[in-house]
Amino acid sequence: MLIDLGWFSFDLFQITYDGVLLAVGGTAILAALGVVLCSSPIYSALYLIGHMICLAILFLMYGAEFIAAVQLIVYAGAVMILFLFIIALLGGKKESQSFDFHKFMALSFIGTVLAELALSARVGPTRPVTGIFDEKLIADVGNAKAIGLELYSKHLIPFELASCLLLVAGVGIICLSKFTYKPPQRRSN
Amino acid sequence: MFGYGWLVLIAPLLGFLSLSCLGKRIPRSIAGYLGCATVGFAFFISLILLVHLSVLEPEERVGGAQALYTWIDSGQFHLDFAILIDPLSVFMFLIVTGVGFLIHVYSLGYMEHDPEFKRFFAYLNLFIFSMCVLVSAADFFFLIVGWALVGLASYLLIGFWRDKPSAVLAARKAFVMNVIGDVGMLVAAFMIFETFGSLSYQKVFEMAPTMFLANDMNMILITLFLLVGAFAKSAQLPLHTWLPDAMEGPTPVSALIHAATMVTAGVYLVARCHTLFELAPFTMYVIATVGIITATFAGTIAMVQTDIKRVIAYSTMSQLGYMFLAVGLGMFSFGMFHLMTHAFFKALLFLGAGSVIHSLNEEQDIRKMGGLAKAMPVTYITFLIGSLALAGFPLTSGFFSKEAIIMGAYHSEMGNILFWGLAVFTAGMTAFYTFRLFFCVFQGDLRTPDAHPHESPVTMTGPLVILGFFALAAGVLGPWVDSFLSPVFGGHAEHYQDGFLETIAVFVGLGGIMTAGLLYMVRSDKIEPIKEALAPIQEILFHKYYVDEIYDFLIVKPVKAISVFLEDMGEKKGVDFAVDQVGEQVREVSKYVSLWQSGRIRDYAVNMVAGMALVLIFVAFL
Amino acid sequence: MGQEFILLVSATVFCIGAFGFMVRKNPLIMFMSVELMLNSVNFLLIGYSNILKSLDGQIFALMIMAVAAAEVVVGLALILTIFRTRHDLNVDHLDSLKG
Amino acid sequence: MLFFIVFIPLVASAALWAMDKDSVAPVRSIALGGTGLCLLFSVFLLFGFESENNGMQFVAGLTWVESLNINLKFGIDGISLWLVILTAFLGVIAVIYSTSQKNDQQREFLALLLALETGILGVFVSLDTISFYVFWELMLIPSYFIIGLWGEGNRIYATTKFVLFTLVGSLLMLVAILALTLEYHTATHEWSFDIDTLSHMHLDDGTQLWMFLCFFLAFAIKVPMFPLHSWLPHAYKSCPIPALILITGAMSKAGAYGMIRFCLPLFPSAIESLALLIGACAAGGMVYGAWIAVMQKDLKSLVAYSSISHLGFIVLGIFSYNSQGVEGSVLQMVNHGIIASALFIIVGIIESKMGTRQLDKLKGMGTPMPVLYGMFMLLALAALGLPGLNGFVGEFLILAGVWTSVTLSDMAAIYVLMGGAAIVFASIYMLYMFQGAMQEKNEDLPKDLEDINCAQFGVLLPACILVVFIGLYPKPFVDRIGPSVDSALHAEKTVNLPSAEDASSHH
Repeated sequence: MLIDLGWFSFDLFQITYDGVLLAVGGTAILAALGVVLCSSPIYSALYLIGHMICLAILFLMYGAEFIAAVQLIVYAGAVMILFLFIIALLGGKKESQSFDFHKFMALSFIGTVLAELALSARVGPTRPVTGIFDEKLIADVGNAKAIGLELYSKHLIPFELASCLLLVAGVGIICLSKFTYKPPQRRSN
Repeated sequence: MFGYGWLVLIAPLLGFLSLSCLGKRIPRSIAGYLGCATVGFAFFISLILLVHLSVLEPEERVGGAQALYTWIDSGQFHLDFAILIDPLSVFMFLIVTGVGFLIHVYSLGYMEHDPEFKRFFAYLNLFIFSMCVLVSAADFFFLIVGWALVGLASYLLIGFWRDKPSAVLAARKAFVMNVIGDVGMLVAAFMIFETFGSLSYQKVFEMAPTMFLANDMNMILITLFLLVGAFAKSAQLPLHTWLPDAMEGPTPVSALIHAATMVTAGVYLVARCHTLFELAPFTMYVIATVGIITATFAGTIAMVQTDIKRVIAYSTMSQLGYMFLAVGLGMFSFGMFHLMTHAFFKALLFLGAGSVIHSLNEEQDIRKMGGLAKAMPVTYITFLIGSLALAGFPLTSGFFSKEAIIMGAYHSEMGNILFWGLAVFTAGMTAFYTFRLFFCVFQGDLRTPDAHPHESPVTMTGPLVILGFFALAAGVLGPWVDSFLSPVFGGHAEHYQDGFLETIAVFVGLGGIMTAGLLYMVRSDKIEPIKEALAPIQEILFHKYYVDEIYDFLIVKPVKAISVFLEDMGEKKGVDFAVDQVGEQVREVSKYVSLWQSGRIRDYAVNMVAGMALVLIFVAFL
Repeated sequence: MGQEFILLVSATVFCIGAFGFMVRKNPLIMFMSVELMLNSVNFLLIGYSNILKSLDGQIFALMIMAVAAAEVVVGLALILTIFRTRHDLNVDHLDSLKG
Repeated sequence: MLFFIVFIPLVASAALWAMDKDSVAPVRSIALGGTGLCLLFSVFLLFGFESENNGMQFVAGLTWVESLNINLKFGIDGISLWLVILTAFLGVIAVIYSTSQKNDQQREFLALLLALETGILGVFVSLDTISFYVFWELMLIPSYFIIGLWGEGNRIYATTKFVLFTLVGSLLMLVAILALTLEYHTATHEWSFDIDTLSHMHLDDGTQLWMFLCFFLAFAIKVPMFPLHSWLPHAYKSCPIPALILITGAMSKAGAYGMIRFCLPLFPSAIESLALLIGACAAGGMVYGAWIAVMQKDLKSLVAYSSISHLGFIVLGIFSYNSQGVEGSVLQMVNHGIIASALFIIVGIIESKMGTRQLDKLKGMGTPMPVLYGMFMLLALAALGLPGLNGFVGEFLILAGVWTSVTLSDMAAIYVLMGGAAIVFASIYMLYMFQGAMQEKNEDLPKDLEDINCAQFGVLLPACILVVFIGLYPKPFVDRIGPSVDSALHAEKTVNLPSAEDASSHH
């Protein structure tokens, strides 16, 4: 919906889209900050859930409905619930914060990295990887089915490996929690 | 020409090998005779060589080098194992094997009761072999081989009674001193090889006069280094201290090695290399000076020693000094002549002393002897002959040889009044200490009552008699020696006649004998004050001018101290420490570096991010 | 609002996550920081899959999620075990690998 | 042939590992058979060897890495011939001697000993730098375990020091080996690790200098040369005697052999510029080792320090850079291998009989043991360089070489005099050792002290015979060494690096 004001014309739909994008992105960043800066883990966890929801919205806006759903179900749902359980189990103690040299170092390095990453935003569009993004197909069958088709044909082996990984992880946690751990003797010096 | 010459070498070698390697299989009774027989055979061959040489024209007598096999062939360095048969080597052969044979026979009696009888003869044979190698070598290399081998034999025989710590010590001292000499010779050999490109006598002696003028630096250095060897072997100052200690060995050994043969090798060397030495008058002068100083030095010490063998040992040093004086003054044949007569009378004296010691059950202190004349008539008479010869009593062999040298000390080209004066003075001293010894041992009363002196068996007295004969009569051989050796030395040595000086010398000698008689035969109270007045001097002389102590302080102790120091500072605190420190420091540094590995995950994360930042910088900007 | 937005948001979130991982001592929050970083990458993948018209990005994101889930599960189990043995949740005290 | 010689001990070693742990007799016979066969083959070499031929003989090759032209190439010339025979000979001696001793883990010990022998033999016959390097390292591993497991005293320290020290050197050598081949590749665009090919390459002075230093450091540490000898006294003191026979007799020669094989033909100009310095170190080492040995009370460390002194002679001879000096060095390597290992055996015998090897506790063993007395004397005399025995031949040639050397000419006289001082010191410490142990009277000797038995006699006898034989008739030895030394000294430089014009035309 193109709105032409003579001296200034814009696509209203596009601008709304961008505005939402900006708002959600900003929220995600703020939530991320909240995760890191909150002294109590329970707040962090809540901020993280918020962050994930924001991301899910962004995913939606970039046309990845399936991933967005997965993000909500797996991450914001299952994983974060796990986190909350653990926090409940261990008790969400606040940790004392102090500004020390270590943090200064961390901050400066992060600053450097961020600056450099930001610099990389100036690069032009990269060469596309040769993917098949058949918009017609997606339109026909929907995002989830398209991913499914991709996943079970082209990426079958990684997919199976990922499931193996999950299985191993499952076995691993059972081992960890089932058998008690005896700390080894510390070295004498 | 002398294709059978090697028999002289091989006989004693076979004796040595069979006695040492088949030790147990050879019965004791045969061992001694075997040892004697090999040397006797060698002497026989030497006699044949002598006759062979005598029938040749004088010009043909020299240069008979006989290559036996090629020893080494390395680059331009080619060496044959060759033996040289010429008048000089045959002359030495005769002395070595002749006196050696007599002493072997003597040892049959002397060592009769020793449990290691066979080992003794094995070593003696080894010595004869080595000495023959030395004198028959046709080049400097085998000269050095023989030189070191006689040193070895001397070492073995000095330390023959290996249970005695003093003998072990003396043997080691002798060997080390000799090795110093060997090294000097070695250096000389290198210089000769570098200068002449060959080590063979023949080539070197032919080339030397054409290549160098007199007193060329090269020649002086070569001869001086040769001299180190000669002085070490012949116990000249300052390398003399081993010889008196070498008397720890059995007496026949002292007679054979440390009087008659080995110690004269230095003189032989100078005579053999006379071509080189004549090109270096400076060195000749050094030889003469050291010779006469040693002669005087040793003579003074000999006057006060109380050990019968040590007196004779210092006398040997003194007589060697005379020989060096002679060859140093260019009178090579006189030197060789004195070498010969000295071999006779000194071997005689030593064997006589051995006979005395043998009969007194290993007693060597002359203050405890006396009055042996009756108990041991043969020894007595032969010892008297030996003493007279040593003292230079007119018409004995020692008179002729010594007189010629003393005359030359004044009259020869380099001779001067100082040499002559010291030589005559030493002759007087020689007469004095010889007869002091003689009177103490044989005259007067027996001073150890419980001893039962007896005459030695015939195996011991026989050689004494034979040597006594030669000590008395060998003087007449003087002109023969001179003419026999003249092809080697390229001319006759001039015999100077000077009645006045001769008379003085004779009277000085007689005076020495008289003084000894006065002091030791006539016991009068008048002598006591003189003795007391001279006590400090006697003290110094008795301690041999404290040379041993000085050497101990200046050389032995520092060497040991530096060795300990090097091990401590050089090894433990130096090299080891440096190397260990490398390890230590690495460990030390790693202690600090390992602090980086704090064990905390967050620190690792920081490091990781820092690395990431660096990589990104690299990617973005470079 | 093209790829600059995607890159900036994802870079920022990633850095925040990394920062959190570096400075926090509570292992739970550190894990959350890790999740942040993973999510930022996911976002990047999704965004570019849109721009480049390729489904691969989404597939990747899916994989990452699977891995992240496994990692979280194991990680939390580890935290639990550590807590059970040490009764202490400060990762700074876990320095037995100190050199 | 050479493949057999080198790998028979290794095969025997592997066979030993496969043996039953407790079976003593088969273990011994396998070890003895392996080394004996090896010695037999190496003696056959002697008959097939053409003494006039200065090139490599019995060359045999096996491709290893084809793309880089790395071969397992074996061959011997006059220099390595004697060292191979010496090593095989010492291998037999070491095995005989170790079987005559009690040892709980004889199987493992012998297996390592055999592996060590393979390493040493491989070094001596390798004609390819890479295989040389591999065998060079192969020497290290068994000796590390031998000293560390069967050693005495501070053995861990000793073995660690030994291995780290030698490793530093050999890694530098590896760098130089690779750089050398790269130079060759730059010049000819071909790969070659063949020593013979590489030694015909012309190198500029700077390159020669640093490569020489890398190689030289490796060899100097292995020899070892003063002041890099710090590992030796510790390692020798700790090392069990049978292994010491191989280590001192053969392995330390590998360093000197390397100098002749690599440094001489490859880096003539570097030698010319550094010979004086190296000569100073070597000559200093001669005097230093000898001087320290004078006051040593422990027989083993006495022989160890005397080894430092003798090895100084060898290095000095090599860097005199003329045929006498180098031939003397090669001969002296053989001599020292025989003498030092025999002396160590004697020290071992003394220790086993008296329970100590401290000189101040030993005395008067000669009387009950005449045979040992005689042999000990002969070997001590050979060690102190008595003319007529083998030690002297080598020392004489070396010093003659030094005296006439061009590279050392400025200091030659001083070095020779230092050599003379070392000989004098040698006579002092050898006599201290011999007389201290064997002479004088000792009331406290064990009553049942017997002379050496047949096995010990058999071990020492060949050494004694060789000592005398080489001393009296060194010609057959020197004749075979000579041509090879000459060709090592005068390597023709036919392969040139691209000169400036070639380089510019490439651009």
